[in-house]
Amino acid sequence: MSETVSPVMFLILAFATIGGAVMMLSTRNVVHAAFWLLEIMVATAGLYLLLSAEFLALVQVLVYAGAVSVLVLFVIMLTLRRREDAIRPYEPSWAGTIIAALFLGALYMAITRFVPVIAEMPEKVPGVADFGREMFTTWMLPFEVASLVLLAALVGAVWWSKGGDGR
Amino acid sequence: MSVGPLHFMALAAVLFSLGLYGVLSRKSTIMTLMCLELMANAVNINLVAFSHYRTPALMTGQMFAVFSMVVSAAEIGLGLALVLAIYRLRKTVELDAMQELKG
Amino acid sequence: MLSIIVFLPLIGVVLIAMLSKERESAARLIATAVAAVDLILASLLAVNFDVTGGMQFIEKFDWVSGVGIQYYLGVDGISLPMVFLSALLTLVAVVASWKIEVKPKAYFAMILLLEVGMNGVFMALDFVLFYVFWELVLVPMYFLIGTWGGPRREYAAMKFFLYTLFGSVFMLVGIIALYLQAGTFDIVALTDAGLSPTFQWWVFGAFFLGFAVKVPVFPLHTWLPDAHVEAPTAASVLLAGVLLKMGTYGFIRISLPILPDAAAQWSPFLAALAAISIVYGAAVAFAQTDMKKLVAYSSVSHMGFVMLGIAAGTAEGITGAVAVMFSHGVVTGMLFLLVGMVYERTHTRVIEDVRGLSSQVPVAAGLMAFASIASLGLPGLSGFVGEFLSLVGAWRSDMWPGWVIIAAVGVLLAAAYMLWLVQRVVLGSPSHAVAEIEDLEPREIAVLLPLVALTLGVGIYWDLLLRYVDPAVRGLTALMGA
Amino acid sequence: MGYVLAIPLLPAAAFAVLAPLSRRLRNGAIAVSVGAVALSFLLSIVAFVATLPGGHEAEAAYHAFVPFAHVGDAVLGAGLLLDPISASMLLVVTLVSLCVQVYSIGYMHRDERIGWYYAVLSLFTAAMLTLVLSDNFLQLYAAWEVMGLCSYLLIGFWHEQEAPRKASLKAFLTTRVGDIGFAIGLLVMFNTAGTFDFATVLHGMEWAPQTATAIALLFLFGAMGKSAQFPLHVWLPDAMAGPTPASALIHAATMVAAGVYLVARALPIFEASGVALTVTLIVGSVTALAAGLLASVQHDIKKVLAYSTISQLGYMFVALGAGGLVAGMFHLVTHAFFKSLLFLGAGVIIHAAHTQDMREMGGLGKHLKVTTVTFTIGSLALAGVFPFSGFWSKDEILTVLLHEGHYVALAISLLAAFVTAYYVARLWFRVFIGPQQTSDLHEAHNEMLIPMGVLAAVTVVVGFASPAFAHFLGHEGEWPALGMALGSSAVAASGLLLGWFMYGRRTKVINTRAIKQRVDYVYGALVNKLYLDLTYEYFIVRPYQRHAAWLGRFDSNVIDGVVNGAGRSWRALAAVGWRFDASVVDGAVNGLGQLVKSAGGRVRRLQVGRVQTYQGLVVGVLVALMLWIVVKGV
Amino acid sequence: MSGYWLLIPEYLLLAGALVSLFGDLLPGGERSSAILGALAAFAAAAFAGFIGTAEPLFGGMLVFDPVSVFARVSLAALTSVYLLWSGGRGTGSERSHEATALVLLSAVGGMLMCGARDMVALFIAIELSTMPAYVLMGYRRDDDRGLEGTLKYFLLSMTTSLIMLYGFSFLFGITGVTGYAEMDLTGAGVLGVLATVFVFVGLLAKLSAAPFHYWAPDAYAGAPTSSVAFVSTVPKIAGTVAMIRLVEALSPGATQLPLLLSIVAVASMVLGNLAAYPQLDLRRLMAYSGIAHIGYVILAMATNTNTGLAAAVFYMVAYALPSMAVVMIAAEEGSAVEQLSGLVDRRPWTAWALVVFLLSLVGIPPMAGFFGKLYLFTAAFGAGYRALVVLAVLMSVVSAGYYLRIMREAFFGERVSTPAVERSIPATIALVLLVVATLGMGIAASPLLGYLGVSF
Repeated sequence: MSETVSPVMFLILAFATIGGAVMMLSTRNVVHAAFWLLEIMVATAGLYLLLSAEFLALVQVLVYAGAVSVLVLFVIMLTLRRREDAIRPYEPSWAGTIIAALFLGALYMAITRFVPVIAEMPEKVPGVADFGREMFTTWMLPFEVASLVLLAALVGAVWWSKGGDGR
Repeated sequence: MSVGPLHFMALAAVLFSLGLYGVLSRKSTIMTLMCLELMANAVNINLVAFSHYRTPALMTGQMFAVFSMVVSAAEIGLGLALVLAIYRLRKTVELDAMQELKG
Repeated sequence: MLSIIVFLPLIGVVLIAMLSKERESAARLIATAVAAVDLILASLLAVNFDVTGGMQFIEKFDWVSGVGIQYYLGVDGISLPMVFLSALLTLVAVVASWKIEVKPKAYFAMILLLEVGMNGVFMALDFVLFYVFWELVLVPMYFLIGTWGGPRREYAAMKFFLYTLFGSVFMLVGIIALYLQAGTFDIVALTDAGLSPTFQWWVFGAFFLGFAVKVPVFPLHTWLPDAHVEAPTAASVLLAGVLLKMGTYGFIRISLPILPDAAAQWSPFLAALAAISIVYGAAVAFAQTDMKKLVAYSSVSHMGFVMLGIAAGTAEGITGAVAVMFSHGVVTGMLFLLVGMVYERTHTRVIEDVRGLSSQVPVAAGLMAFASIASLGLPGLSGFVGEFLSLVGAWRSDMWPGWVIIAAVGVLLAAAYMLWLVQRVVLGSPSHAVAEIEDLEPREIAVLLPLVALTLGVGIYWDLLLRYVDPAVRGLTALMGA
Repeated sequence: MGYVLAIPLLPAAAFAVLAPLSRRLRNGAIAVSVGAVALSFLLSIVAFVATLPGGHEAEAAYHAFVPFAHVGDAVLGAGLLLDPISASMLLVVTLVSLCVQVYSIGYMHRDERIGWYYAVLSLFTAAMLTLVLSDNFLQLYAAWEVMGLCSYLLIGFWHEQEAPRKASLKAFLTTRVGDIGFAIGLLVMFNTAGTFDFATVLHGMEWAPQTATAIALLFLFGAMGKSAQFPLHVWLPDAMAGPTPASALIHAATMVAAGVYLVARALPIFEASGVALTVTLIVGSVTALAAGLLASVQHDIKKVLAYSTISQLGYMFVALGAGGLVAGMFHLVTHAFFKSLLFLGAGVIIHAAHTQDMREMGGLGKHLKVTTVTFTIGSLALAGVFPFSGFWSKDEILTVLLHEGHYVALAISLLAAFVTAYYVARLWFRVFIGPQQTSDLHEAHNEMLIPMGVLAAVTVVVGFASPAFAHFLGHEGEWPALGMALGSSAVAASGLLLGWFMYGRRTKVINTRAIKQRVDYVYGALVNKLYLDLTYEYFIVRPYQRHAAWLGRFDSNVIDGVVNGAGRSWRALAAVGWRFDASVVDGAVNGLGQLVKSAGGRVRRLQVGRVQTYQGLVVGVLVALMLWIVVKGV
Repeated sequence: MSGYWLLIPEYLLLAGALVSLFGDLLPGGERSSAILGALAAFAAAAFAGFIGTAEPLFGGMLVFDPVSVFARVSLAALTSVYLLWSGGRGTGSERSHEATALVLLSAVGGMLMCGARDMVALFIAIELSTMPAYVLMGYRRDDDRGLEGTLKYFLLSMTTSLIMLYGFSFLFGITGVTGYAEMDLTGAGVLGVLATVFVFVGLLAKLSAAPFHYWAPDAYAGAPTSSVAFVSTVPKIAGTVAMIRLVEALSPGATQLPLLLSIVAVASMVLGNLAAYPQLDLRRLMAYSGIAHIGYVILAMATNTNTGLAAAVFYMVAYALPSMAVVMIAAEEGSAVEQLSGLVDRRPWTAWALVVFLLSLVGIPPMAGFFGKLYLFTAAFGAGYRALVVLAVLMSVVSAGYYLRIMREAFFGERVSTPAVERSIPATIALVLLVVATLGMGIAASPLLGYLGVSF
């Protein structure tokens, strides 16, 4: 893996993500949108690879592309009584557009004025093993807490899913 | 042309803004959740890019991104459970149906 | 000693709170006993007081050490009469309301709690402590008006609370500003803080809002008639007798010595407001058809004399202000008690419906006439002492003499509305409402007699009061002059 | 000489005993009260003797002082000052008071609240004695106010009726208008002198003319209220609604003279001012004449006496205004005796005739022998006929005016003397001569007659003390000059003659039924004039009547109207103020509350319930912040 | 690492949470897990207090300075009181093992937030504290209104926390670190300021400060009242501490921060107090009043002085105590204001306790709320925010208006026949503790303030 990022790959992946996002927002079919989201996630994993974050790319594919997208699709299916319900009316929002555009504009101006500091690449590019060591030493606390977050989410999700029988 | 952090930041900004637009405009709860995921994704790209350019050895940004992913996965799970619970009661997931509480 | 006086009623509150539902009537006994002991203690205080000794019976230790808040109590010749007054009127109020039937436990507990606050305000020498007691007073009075009051009691209680709170939060800002400037909450130490005139001007303004609402000074007075009319008799007595004095006491204890330059700058404004209050209160009192409201507005007028003395800033003026405070407490207390007693019997306070008390109930009528005459400032009775001295002080100061003349006209107007009240209520042949009523019972007379005695005593031998007040005021004016 | 303290204290103690027990005691009340004042009288004689042979006023026979207040640098206190002026006043006050109290035993014996009556009389006596014994102006003011209160209580004694209630209030408030002047005068005095003590303020310091003028005029204003001088006199005629003996004591002999006493005491200040003396003179002469004219058109016997009192008080002011301390004081003394005598007599007459309207009286002389004699003595004294006391004191005043060169005042005074004699005659003839209109006439009891006898005796003899009195006060005393005596006697005689001419020589009853509409003085006057000689009528009587009547209307419409109108407009103003208070001042506060409430309602509308709106608002605010930051830079 | 024992309080809470998750196995049913949780939380509070200040853990990620200790102790103690009350409640519809577990988990997150001085740790702790809160707010899963409120809460909260996270990512990108200790924003330019703003928007939204407050009224109004008692108070203490740390860390680079915060403070004070005025539902009213109180807290934060920040924490706790109690009473008596009518006849002691709480919220001495305001206003005034202090005191008068309305209803209202709430000893103890704390925290504030380092 090279230390520099290939412009070509970057452009392709950037196009894939942004294009995917545009498609996701422009399609009227919720199921299609979910698939576009999947596409974005995968393309993002590619970007992670570009940035020499192999482990993260892996996690991205597993968690997002694997778990989350499937979950989203499940819920879509569960909340659609008919197939036609997946087709939604076209929902333009002027306020949303203006706010998002201004947000982007302001942010863009700030980013262009930003002079990034670029650190020297280390001799040996850290690998997954280094990643793991870091995680269980320096990032011990967040790691443990993250498990609690998942626990809390689990408890909550279970609680809500059990609903209905009380009714 | 060499790809620097600014390019990734710009990419992330575009994705974040698109997600934001979706959040502000989509009337389906599920779509909103998906847009939120898009925003989270943008943030992660930002983090990983910074990690690459700024702290390549410590991988701080990657760590951050991992936790961010965990959290957003947990949140999307919780959110979808909530959506399902609401759907059971109201038989709809339209946000515009959620206007009973106000004032 | 002072702490005992302040917190003894709190023990009474606790005792009353622990009474069981069946033994509610014991509440009044506890309250009477506690209030009586407190009065005895306050009297002992007066007996043991060294008139030339400045601040005495000091109790001082750190309370919240980090920010320099102290528990600091003390009395001087200005606060001592006020402490005595509040102890006396509390006892009077308790005994006068023995017959209360609605929730007696809570009622007497509230009166005792009120006493804690009142005594505390007059003793506190630390700003935060002062403010604590100051606000503490609001709560029991709110409940006294709101629970045992007249038909519009909720409105009146709310108005009372919000209005006074409005004023006192500005006082809080003033306290904070002073603290930040001088680094202490110590009221005594602040007297020589050497604050710049501009700063003083602003702080005085903040304190002015706090105190003037309480006094009350025109045009901040409209809570007063509502509160008085709706409040039960005992609450009216304490409200007029003690609570209003807290405002003017604040001016004398805080604004004048700590902010002397600002006091001088504000003096013309205060004088104008005082004169307006005197005449305006008298005018509006004259137009009332409700006895209680008349007395309430008369308070606005009388408190104007206090403000006049304060605005004057001279020794005579301030002494007069304190004397009016004391006398107004006693005399107006008496008037409210009598109006209340008449109301209990006739169930009306409308002046037109109550006529000819003197034929039917001579004792009540005589006392009412006495109180009215004391209120209009007849020499030989206590009302004259203060009004005269504050006029003397005002004339001696460099305020515009026109205000003094207007205030002197206010004396005439006081005679007008008071005697007109007497003429319509006390004199004449008995009206329908008065025809069958009974005269005062011994308990009621016993409640009023000490007030009568004080009115006469102070009115004839001024030094009974002034021996305490005058040396303290001299000290005060010395501070202001410096 | 500590017994001096007992002189005011005895009646005060009587009040303290009687006030709470007034319902229980009747005869006891009389005994306590009369006993107290009798003792006071005896002590006053002792005190008077102790001051003999008198001397200058600054040299006190006895002076005691007890401080009752320390304020700043000043020491205020109560003092007893026994000097010739106060000693003579003591005698007058206690004697008249004793006579009135004894007289009241008979006059008031049927009244239920006689105990209260005596209590107030005692308080009044105590206050008046305190006033005359004062050694400082503050104490004097205090006693002055207490007397005002007693006056209020006694005027309104029969408060079940409307008129006494109104009159009492009016009296108190009108005198209090004057008192404001007095009080402000005290403020000015204290501001300059730092004390109220006579010793300092009268004799111990030099007054700047402006300050002296201010104080003197303010004091004069107070005195005008108390002594019912024009234009603050309106309360006194109304005050006749009270019991007659009380009127005799308070509204004739003593309290109303307190104003004169005040000016007499403060005369050094007046003299330091100069202007104030002139004003006093003017006020006195205007009052003397105007009130005399008013007296001559009244039909109510007590009102005639009331206006007469005003007029005589005016005389005293004239005397003081001319600097004649002795003359003023002496007239005060003589007037106290003969005017109280007249009032007491009037009380008997009213009791007997069951009316106060002179037109319904007549022919009383045959039945009320003692009363007639004493009343006649009083009338002659009032008219200024030799050798009764009024002659001497009036002559002294006229002499002073002549000496000091106040010719206008002298002329007015002589005119007033003429008018006085005229209305005295009018009164006397109408009451005692003529056909009897009331049956069942009987003389009063002895307890009423004896005091009258005493007062009559004093009235007869006291005039001869004129030079002695002057000596006693430390001034040169002389017998009146013969010319002046003759002149004044002539004036008095002509006045009496005119009175006789108009009212005395009639043999027929005048048309009383037609005159029953008492209000219309003009009509009454017109009817009266039918019996008169035409010439006389056109040149003297008619203008006189017209002027007097006009003055009567002016007095009742304008001056009294101003007083009453002030009351009414004050009431209206008060009502406006009350509305203002309730709507504007209070409304502003309540409006603020409403404002908060409506603002609250408006704010909560932001909470629309739609989540995307919320998000839009949140992000919108964020974007605005971002733009601001980006545009502004760091 | 050697310092793990410093986390014993968190372990205790966690243990409590895990035990109650398996609470079915405990004797005594649902009540027991709550009581057990209360005991665990109490032990946690005691331990946290016992441990006191200590050296930071995890390379500065977690600190144990006085502010942290104070916040941790009060947070755990409040959790304990809440669980005690919840365990003693008569009605159990909103109490179950899961709820207890979630409360305890949220408390763990809150306690970690108090110590966190690292963006990653803070972020994850915030999420741990918030996520159970979502579930608690939507705890009645058969109540669609409750779920609607929860959804709004959830969506708004996620949006803002993503914005915050975005801000974190920029901060990291600019400085290259995640710990505050080495974080230096000076010279970071516009992006640094924007990142700061992002972070604060997220935190302010969590604290329901205007104009980022929109979720709070709706979510509270739909939620079970008992959940509101917890969610509206305990997490806010943690949020306040988190925020003051960020203010300390970020203000050197973001000069506009004081201005931003004072704008938010003004908006919150004004909007919260005005909008609370017409409310008839206690939960909604307390939501708005919470917005208002956060406004005061943010005013103190804007000072960015040690005293001001400490005063902010002190005030937050002084607010949380009575606020929790008021909502608890509302949970017992009914959430509409008018349901409090006749409380004084029905339950006089509760009514008088309510007076203490409400007056503390108004800021009447000697209650804690007054002292909180005193220190807070002094700090703000001293830092030059004079006009804002005047506005704040005026707004506290307005707040008295609506608090008194509650009092009026409880004392002077027409008596309504509400079924008497079953009294339980634990719930009574909980209320008594809150009364004592509300009174005592003001009167005996000296040691606390000394501890926090408040001095002017």
